[in-house]
Amino acid sequence: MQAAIERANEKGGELVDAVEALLFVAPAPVSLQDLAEASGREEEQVRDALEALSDRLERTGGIKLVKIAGGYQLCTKPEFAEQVANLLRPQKRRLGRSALEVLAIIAYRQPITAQEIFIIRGVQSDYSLRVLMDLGLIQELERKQAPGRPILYGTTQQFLHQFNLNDLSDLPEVPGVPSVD
Amino acid sequence: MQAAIERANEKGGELVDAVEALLFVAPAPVSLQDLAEASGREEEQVRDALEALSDRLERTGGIKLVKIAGGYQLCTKPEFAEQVANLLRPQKRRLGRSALEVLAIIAYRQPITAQEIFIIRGVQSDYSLRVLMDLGLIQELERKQAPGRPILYGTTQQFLHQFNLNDLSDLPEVPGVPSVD
Amino acid sequence: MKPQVERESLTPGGVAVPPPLKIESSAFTGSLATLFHLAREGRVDLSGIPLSPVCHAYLEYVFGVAPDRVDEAGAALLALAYLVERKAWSLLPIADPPPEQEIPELPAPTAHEFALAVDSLDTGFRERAQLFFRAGGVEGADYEIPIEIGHLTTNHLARALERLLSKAMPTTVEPTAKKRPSLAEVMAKVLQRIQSAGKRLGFVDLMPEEYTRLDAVFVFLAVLELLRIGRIKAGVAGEEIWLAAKES
Repeated sequence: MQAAIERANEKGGELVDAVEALLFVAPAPVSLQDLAEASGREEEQVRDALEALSDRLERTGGIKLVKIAGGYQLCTKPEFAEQVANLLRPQKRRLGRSALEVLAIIAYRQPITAQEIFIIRGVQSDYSLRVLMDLGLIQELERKQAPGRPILYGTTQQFLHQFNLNDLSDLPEVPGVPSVD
Repeated sequence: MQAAIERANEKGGELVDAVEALLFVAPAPVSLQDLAEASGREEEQVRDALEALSDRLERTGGIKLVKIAGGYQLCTKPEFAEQVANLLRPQKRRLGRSALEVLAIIAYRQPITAQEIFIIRGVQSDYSLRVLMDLGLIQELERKQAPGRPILYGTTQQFLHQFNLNDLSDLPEVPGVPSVD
Repeated sequence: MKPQVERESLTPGGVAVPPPLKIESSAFTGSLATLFHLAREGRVDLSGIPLSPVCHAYLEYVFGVAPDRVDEAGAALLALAYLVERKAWSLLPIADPPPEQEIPELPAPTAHEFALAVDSLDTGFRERAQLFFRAGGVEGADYEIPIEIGHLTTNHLARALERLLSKAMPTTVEPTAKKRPSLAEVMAKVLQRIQSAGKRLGFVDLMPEEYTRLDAVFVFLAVLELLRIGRIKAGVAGEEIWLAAKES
């Protein structure tokens, strides 16, 4: 076995590795023909390299080679499915620092306009507002009776739910920030 | 190094393989903490596994492990760049000299305002700033507590990734330019 | 010495660049832009270049310029101001000039000192261009993650379907006008049934008194899909599979 690997390494280990690199970056199954073209070798050589690669991956590592949808593709070995799922499963989306800041300002000062948030933070908060809207944590309440009739924002039921609050009076008191009633 | 590999092998080469599978599916650099959480092991064990994995990948195959932009990620080995480029046909987007200059100044002097960049360069950098923003290489950090409350610029994770850096302390020291802390 | 102005002074990005003002003097002949770039890159020694001809050229230009070219004139003024400032700096006494250097090192402020930083970034960028990362989908959307269905196995599911089918009536010939329900409709119906029940239901509880094999298959598929998208949960009690709504 060892001898076979060494022979493969001598003769075309480089092609095996190149094929691995090619399959690694490809977003979809790659055909034998495309692999041959990209590596500048004959399809026959690539087929041998694929076989050697498949053998090597089968023996060690967390990745394997599959022939799928008319091409070749790398994928994780099934025994790591659970751990992969742990990593990929849409985790409770953590809010970024600035989105949290905007959310806090809205929670304590609602109803509030984007302009007023800007005055408090000193930076535009459009992106954070959009993220918070998408997550259903804030909502447009109404329009302020002021020039331009700007939108007033407030928190949602979902916000209370997500942050484990019964109602807005549950918000912890913050020195210097008047609570909402 | 050898010790770490042996330790990893004893306790479970399985973890090494699991870590490889995790890194394989991740669309971006993964932190040690996330790897530990997903695999259900201690960070110390994962660190050993990463070392063993890096060593194994270095020895064989077309893929290697890099520490980049604050996390670990798999990528193809540089010697296969040409073949990979054949397959992907990436559009090479090079930055112009003046955009690079602005980027260098921001990288070394961040947080910095457009006005301060102007003083250093002696020319307006608005266009370069816009290009760098569009490419996601720099970001607005906050506003400076100074007249006019000008925007302070800094580099992004994307910058680290694109320029092959793990963090800002990886920037080479340049005589006369104080490094960022 | 006449300033000659050619008109073509916007970069593709819409940024005004200094107009190509021609400067002719004993120490330097060329455009303002050239002098500016050479100075910025530390390739000329400004201390040896008199700036008054440059200023004259600028003034002549600015008095001749049309009012709509104010950006361009501004860019020229910036370039000139930079030269003046740099010249002022270069005239300052330098404490201990390093003997081996021919060109005196230019004191700050200058972009010149960032040249090495730029080069190192460039190198990093080129090295990075040799590395390729996986073209990951958005947040792992490309990956099939196993569905969480507790202790259910495919065997359990298969047996449940078998039992369901065994009780099904033979398929009746439906009038062609009758629309076959879509899977989405069946899913909605099944979900509503499970949610309103408020307790665990078996497969059979989801079916009407009489149903065809096709109905059974549809309901079975709907249940699988609801499990997949995480709207309901399932478990095993003895031989039977129970289904319940998942609190969202």
